[in-house]
Amino acid sequence: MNDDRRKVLKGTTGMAVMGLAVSAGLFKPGSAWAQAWNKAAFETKNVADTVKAMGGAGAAESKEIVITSPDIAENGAVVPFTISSRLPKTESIALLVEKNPSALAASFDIPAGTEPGVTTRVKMGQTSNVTALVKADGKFYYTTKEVKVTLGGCGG
Amino acid sequence: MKTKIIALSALAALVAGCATTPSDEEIAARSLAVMKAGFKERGQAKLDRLDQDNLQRTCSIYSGGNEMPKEVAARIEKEQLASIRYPADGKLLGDWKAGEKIAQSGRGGQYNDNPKAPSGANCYACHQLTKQEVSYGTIGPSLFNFAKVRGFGPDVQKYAWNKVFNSHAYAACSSMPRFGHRGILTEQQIKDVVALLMDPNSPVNK
Amino acid sequence: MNQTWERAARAACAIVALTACGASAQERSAVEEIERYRQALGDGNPAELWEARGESLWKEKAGPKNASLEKCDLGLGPGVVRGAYAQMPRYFADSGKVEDLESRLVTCRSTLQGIAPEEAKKNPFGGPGRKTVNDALVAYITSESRGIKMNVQTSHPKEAEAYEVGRKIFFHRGGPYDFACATCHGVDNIRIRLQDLPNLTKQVDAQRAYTSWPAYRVSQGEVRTFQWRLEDCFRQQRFPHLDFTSEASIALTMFLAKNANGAPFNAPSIKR
Amino acid sequence: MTDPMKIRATMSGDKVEVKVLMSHEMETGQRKDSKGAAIPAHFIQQVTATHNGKVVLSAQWGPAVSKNPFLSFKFAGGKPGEKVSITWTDNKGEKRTDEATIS
Repeated sequence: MNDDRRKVLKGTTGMAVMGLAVSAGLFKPGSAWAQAWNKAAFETKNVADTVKAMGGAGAAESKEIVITSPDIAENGAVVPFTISSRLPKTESIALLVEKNPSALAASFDIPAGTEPGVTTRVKMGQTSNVTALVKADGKFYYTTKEVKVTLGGCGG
Repeated sequence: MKTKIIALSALAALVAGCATTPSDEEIAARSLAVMKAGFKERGQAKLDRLDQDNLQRTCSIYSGGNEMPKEVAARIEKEQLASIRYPADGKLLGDWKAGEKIAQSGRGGQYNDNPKAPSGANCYACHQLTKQEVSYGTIGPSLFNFAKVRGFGPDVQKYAWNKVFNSHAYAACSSMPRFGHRGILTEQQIKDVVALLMDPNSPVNK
Repeated sequence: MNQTWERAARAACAIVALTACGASAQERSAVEEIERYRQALGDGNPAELWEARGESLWKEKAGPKNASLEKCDLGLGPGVVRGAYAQMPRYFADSGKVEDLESRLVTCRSTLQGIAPEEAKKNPFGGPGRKTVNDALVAYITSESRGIKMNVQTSHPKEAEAYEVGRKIFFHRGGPYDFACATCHGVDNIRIRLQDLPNLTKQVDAQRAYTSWPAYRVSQGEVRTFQWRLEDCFRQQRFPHLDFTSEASIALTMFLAKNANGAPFNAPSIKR
Repeated sequence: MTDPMKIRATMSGDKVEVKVLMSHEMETGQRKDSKGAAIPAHFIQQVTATHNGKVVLSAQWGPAVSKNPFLSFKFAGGKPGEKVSITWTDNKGEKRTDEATIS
């Protein structure tokens, strides 16, 4: 499963796209705070496209990224995640939910001096793979896990 | 009318704060009056839902640590067994796939439910049925391998039908709704649920 | 910490993958994972947003009389909030009634602020885009009983009567499905789907359940009060609609609250 | 009218641990109301945390972030008594800033 994903992610190079994104002012290289909301990235449907929209050229799987979350969420409206990166020079951390209408849920820029780890909560429409995407030293890395979403209750 | 008088006298006694504690009947009458005043009709749920039939009344009395005498239980089971009706065509088994959908659905009977839409049986709320569904309750026993354990023959089919139709026929004051007796499920729906339990191809028996 | 997580995650994955393995193992892992989910939500409960808003509403002047609620007597004297909820419901001499927190707030908003009771009772529970005074005040006042032991009394005859009436309501089977509160909440160690059902007739369960309401419900994104909890239980019980702050709701609350006596109150909490 | 955030900033070793709760609907734009009409999207898009005028975290969010969002992170260089300030901006242009003292 991971091998396939890797192919998908690595198979598309996005240098041209990155150039476009930079010229459009969506992401300013070297700036810790991107001024404009990256609309294009929040409209992507899968990880590979998100990487492109964020100006990357594919991403490599990394064991240095850790997703801490329950494997089963009692309710998809609130699923807690902690994402931390041990990659040197971590610049940003993003959280993607593959089966959501838009894959990208949230993206965090990590300035120097801030620990490369964030905790937040996102909605999941259904059981899905969740990917943590990290930009470190100019390159993109990711790790993926599945989170199951259950339904409960009396009234069905 | 009589109830009302008892309720009022109980109330008067309580308000006066006199030493005699109200009897259980007085409290019961007072409670019913309080309930009737405290609930409002909404959607399909009318106030008559607070009124109890004999079974409900008896089961309420023998609860909360008040043990039911054996002869009362035997009488209830006999009465409830007698209430069970069977399909005119004599066939007790429908489509297990339709039964699985009914078993998953908890809709029906609530004031916010559409009274015209079919009700579910919500079997999974209380029972394990298949290996595929991990979100199941434990209010009732596991029904996994229901027929594989008990047999696929006509006697077990009839037992399954009776249980779904009126579970009190075998266990007085069971927690399970009387799906047939109270008209929660249609005859065809009961057939489908019975098929879910009885069909050799149903995931229940895998 | 991380190691524990990873180990548990690996174990759970292995079990879920092996569908052929025993039911009990599979079920345990699902329940354990749900427990982990709940723990992860414990830190950072959005109910705090309601508590903060409630505190402001308690102190702000409002209503035709342009008065705050700071003189409201919740049973421990005018204006005393700390610990008040742990002793409610209780009998109030000024209204001559047993009142729970939510009905008492209607009384105070009416007597102190001049808001008509019918108005104060209207739409008590929040929804998408609609925040209510009741939800916020309840979140604030209950939070001020956090850590205080439940101590509900039935020394006044009306309190004793409310308890007994509440008990009857709890065991009253009715409606098309023959359900009583006791059907789901009178038995040990059962669950509906994956939700554990407390046996509210048993002290330890009643304590754990009662002291965890109100709660922020993540499924609804709202703080839900105890009146809401009862109303929604009766809906699922296929009963008619329980009237907000009705005598029936207060009597049932009295029964459940007193059964929780002795346990430290610990809410608003966070639930699925 | 927006409600204040709940911000907690506490020393955790030599770092400052920041925990934030925000009051926001985080409406996805995908839901329908009881009459079947689409409820328009309404969600926080950007969050910035600053300490002594320096950005210590900035975030871009989509509508998938849960209602009444929670966020937690740690940064170095803060001392008790100093202030941490958080600002959010949503897709309707609403903006809110609150601050907390490090303890």
